[in-house]
Amino acid sequence: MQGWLSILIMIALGAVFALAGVLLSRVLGPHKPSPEKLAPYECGVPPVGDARERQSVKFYLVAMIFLLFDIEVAFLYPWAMALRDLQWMGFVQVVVFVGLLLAGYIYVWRKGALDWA
Amino acid sequence: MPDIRTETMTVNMGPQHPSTHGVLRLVLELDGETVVSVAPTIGYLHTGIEKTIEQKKWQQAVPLVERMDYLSAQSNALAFCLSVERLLGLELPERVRWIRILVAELQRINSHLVWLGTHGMELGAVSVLMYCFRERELLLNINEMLAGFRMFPSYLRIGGLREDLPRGFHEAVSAFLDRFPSKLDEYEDLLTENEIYTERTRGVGRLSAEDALAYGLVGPIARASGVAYDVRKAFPYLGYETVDFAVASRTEGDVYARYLVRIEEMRQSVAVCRQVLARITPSGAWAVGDPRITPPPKDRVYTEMEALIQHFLIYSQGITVPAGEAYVPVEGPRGEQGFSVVSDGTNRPWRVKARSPSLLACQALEKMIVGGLIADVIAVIGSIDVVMGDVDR
Amino acid sequence: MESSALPDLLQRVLPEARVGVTQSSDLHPTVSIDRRDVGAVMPVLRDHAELACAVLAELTAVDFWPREPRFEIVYLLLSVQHRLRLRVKVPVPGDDPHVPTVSPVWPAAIWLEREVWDLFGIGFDNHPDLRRLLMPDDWQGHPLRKDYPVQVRMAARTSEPLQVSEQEFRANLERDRRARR
Amino acid sequence: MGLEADIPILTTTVEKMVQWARRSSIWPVTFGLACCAIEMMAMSCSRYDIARFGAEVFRGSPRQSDLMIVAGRLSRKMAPVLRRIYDQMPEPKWVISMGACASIGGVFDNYALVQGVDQVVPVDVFVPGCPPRPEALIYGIVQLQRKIAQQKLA
Repeated sequence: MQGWLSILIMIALGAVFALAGVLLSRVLGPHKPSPEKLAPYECGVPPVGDARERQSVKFYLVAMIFLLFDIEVAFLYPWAMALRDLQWMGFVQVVVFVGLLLAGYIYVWRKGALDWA
Repeated sequence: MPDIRTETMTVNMGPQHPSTHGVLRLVLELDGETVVSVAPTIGYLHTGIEKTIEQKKWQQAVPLVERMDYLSAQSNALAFCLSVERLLGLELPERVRWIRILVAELQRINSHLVWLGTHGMELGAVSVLMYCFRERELLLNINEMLAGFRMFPSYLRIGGLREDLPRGFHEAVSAFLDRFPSKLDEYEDLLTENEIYTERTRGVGRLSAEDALAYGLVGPIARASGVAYDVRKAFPYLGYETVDFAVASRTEGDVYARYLVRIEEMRQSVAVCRQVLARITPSGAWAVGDPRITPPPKDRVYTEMEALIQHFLIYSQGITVPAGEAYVPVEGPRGEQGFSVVSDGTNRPWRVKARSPSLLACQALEKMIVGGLIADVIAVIGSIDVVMGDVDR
Repeated sequence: MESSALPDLLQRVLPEARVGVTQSSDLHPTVSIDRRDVGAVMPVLRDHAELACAVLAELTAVDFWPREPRFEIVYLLLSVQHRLRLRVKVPVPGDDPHVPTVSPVWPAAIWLEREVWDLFGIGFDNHPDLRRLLMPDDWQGHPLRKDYPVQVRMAARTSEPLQVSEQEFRANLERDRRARR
Repeated sequence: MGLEADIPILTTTVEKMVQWARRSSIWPVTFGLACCAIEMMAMSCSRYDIARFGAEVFRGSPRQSDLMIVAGRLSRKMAPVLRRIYDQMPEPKWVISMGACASIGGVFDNYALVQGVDQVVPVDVFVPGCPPRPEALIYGIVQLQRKIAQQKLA
């Protein structure tokens, strides 16, 4: 239980720091909304249409691929911390894990999902 | 992937944008990341300078002309003075011509430094901006020595110069010329072999030689596409034929080629400045001897009556230029500059039209951008070195 | 190719056009032609082997207000191969100022002509996209004319519709693209 | 700012604290129009470093900035854009009109320029010069900081 206390304190500090910033600026800062101020900013000229237009599917695809490999890295962090106790068994497991994702990466690359044109 | 019907998105790269080099507005139509069509809109900095010049006297027009293309102020003033002197039929003393060549070449280096700084910063190399503006401050010190003002010294006047060279001018210029080539190598180390820079600029914004000529982009842009036309070689003025320098030109015509051409141009300008500086004597003739055009030196104005009358006449009635029209092309930092001057024989210009290389570059922007990615738009705008003061006048 | 040989070359090349060649103080031999011959003369100037004026360096207008013909369009041409510069002047009367366009010959002329239309009010027949270039679109009058006042005391327009309706914007974008095609 | 006799604590009012925070890190929006913009860039570079006064972060969008330096000549076509950018800046916001052209139309008294930016936006500090030297603009920003120091907490 003792290890968890420090993580709890860190989370609490993060939350306090973030909330303090938001609340202070809302309390102390002047708040004068006006239609022009709330209009979307488009380099100083009247904006056209709204931002909810249909996007090209390529954006969505790139986001998915990024998410995939980002989570893979997220798994490596705790593994790197506990490397000493996991001995060789842990190392082999991670090699298999990264190998699988490498295969996925090569597939995505050859399929041409990465290059934009 | 099957070709599904996608709808293009219209994005406004508007007048207030950190990397449009001023107030240029591009209405980009995008299909995902690729640019389908672009509609440039200009005029957001139209100052009506040509209309204001028609109300001023001839020598009052020099400061106005300098504020048109504010990055190449001295070469604007040079182009204007040459056109008016051609109408007046003046023959300049040799020393004045060397000083004018020196001042114009220093202004070219000055303008290329601002271009390199902002171009590098837009592609992510912010340190290039700091490096370039450090050298540019030395050039601005030289301008301050000449006429006490950093950006628009108005040192060139119709009929010669404002006054003789200040003391210490030779040391300051030669100190800069000795220091600058090594600094230029520093910039090249930062960018020329930089993997990110070459990746973003090689093969981007390609322009063929025919398009460069058809759109009238005679200057660094055309030289980067293979048209080795330089006004200093084709129609020499001020004695450029006696100065030997090479015309930098490439053939690829993309953003990287324009970068290399301008860097080489800076080196050639340093070579020209060295040769011309050696010919300038510390003191000597600084203007045409014609009393109707050149005001007498101040000490004579305070003591002699005739000098006072002459001074008063020049600054009240102004110079009368014989009727006619003239256009003397000059090689400015952005390409061929020149002022088509029409005079009706009075002391006020009838019509002054500035040839604006940046306006033609803006028009040809569409040819370089369409089909590329949106990130390349920033690189291309940086490479054509557009100054909105010159575009909108 | 010194400029004295120019007049007879032009006569030979453009027999029917009324061509008057005059000398000028700078290195531009000046050719003045009638506005009806612009469509015929310009392509020849660009394509003829000995002239090859591939670059339209400058296109501008001059307003000699009290004098008639009031306007004068000035084309400055440049031939890179032959190191030759040429000035072509086209007088235009003040009552119906319009001149055929040269944009098919030199694409550089598209914006230059739009600027002359915007500041002088000289129309260019079958120009692809004749709109105002520098002044705001709803501006009255042509500022660089001699009878236009220098200072126009007018309050600065500071408000714009909050949101241009999509159809409105797509409409003039469509018009803009159609004009360019 | 009272220093208690023996306890090493600084006491201050909330207002002084907030105004000190606001004036020490003013973020200008990049609104460079003409020649003054080049001098503004020179000011933010290494020789006349504006970072010493906390204002060297030039934000691209008005949403993240609280100072607008109108650097250059404001043409009639650009006036609505200036007004919109000013409106879209969050409170508290200030305006410095840099150069003679922005302040009173400068050398160009003709049809194309708005003769003075204060016809479009309320201006706090006018900086004379054409273009003003970078030191003059730094002096203008310091004057603005003095002005902020006395402002009440709206």
